[in-house]
Amino acid sequence: MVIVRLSSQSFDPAAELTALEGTMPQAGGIASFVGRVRPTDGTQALELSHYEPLTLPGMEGLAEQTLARFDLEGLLIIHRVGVMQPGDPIVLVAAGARHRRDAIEAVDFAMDHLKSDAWFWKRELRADGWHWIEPRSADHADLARWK
Amino acid sequence: MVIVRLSSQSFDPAAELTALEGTMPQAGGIASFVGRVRPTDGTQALELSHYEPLTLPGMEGLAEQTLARFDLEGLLIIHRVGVMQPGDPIVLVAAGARHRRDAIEAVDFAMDHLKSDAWFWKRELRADGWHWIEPRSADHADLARWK
Amino acid sequence: MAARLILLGRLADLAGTPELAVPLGDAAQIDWPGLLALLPAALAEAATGPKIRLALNGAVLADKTTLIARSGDELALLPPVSGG
Amino acid sequence: MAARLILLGRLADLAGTPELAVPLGDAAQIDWPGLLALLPAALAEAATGPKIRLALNGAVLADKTTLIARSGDELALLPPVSGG
Repeated sequence: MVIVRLSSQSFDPAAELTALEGTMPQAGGIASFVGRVRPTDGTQALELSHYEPLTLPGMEGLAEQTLARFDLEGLLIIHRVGVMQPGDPIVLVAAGARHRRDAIEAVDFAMDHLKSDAWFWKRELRADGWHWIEPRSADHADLARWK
Repeated sequence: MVIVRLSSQSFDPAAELTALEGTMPQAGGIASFVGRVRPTDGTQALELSHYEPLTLPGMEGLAEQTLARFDLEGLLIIHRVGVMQPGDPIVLVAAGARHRRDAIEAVDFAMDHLKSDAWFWKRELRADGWHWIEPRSADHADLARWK
Repeated sequence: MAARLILLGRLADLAGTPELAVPLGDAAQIDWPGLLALLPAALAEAATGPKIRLALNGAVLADKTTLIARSGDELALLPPVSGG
Repeated sequence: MAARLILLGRLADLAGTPELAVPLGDAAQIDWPGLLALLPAALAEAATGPKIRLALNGAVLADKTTLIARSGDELALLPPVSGG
């Protein structure tokens, strides 16, 4: 099963993962990645905004690319939007495959693209107010690995 | 937290993963991989045997190597032994890190080593009896990436 | 006769609003220089940066300077993204 | 005066047992050729293969032909592994 979702409310990564696993009996391996709001640097909250006409179609396009590139039995991409607190999940990517490296690389590929090639804008609330976050240069280097 | 376990009984990957997540508030990313018994090729059961004096110490050594190589907040390695049915989890590796690529690569690294460089012996029960499974050449190639 | 301009990320902060109306005038259309001329100076200056992209009705333009917008069109100014 | 030999994976199938007693005789120790001489022929032949490793008291020997085992020692013949 392929699931791509923008979520304006908190979600439970373990429950989503378990649900995905049930849909792909042939998947000998399931890889996943959960990104969460870190409580470091005095971050009090994190907000992700999106642009409706681009964001979900872009995620669906990324899912198609990921499925074309790796031999998968199932793929799940869930990304939060809105205001989140430290510890809240931001993103969950999971992939099931017959062979483990397809599953692991698919997650790696999708995460690199969500991080710096998907239509989200992130800002953090610190003691002195909101700060927009741009991708680190490492994020761009990670993305370039797949070109 | 670092957890390394040999399990002679079935385990619940989602519950283990959730428990690990709770122990590492600073981990902005958690990557995981679950390997399961595939119901393909007419496999009726799978048995993993181990050698007590080598297997768990070897897994602990692998955990140390993984922690030395990647910047992690926590690491979990659980491996089944005994007889399993199709769908049963065989192995769970999960790693939490401040940055996602440490988490993803740590899981990739640990899985490659568990697959062809840890003290387990695997056999499958098919209609015509038990068959010992040796690593595929792809598994050896995967392992060689880290040398 | 107007188009809408959606401002994303820090561009919304810069403009003090997430959305601006773009009056089209008698020509009933507007091009990129025309759009820039209507924007507050700080926003116009940011918009010309090479990292800022422009979408027209949900499609990102390969070259924002080729813009021609007509009545009812939705434009969006897109700063560098940051997800996950 | 004996050592134990643990057989793993397909070597246990080959021997028909997961464990063999290794009598040490008067010398109270045994080396690799001595061990091979005590094994059933099919097992001895398999054991000489380059992929089969030997552990002595829980430590894998870098070169199995250097084995010297004494009374109470635990030996293990280890075929290629396959986990995950």
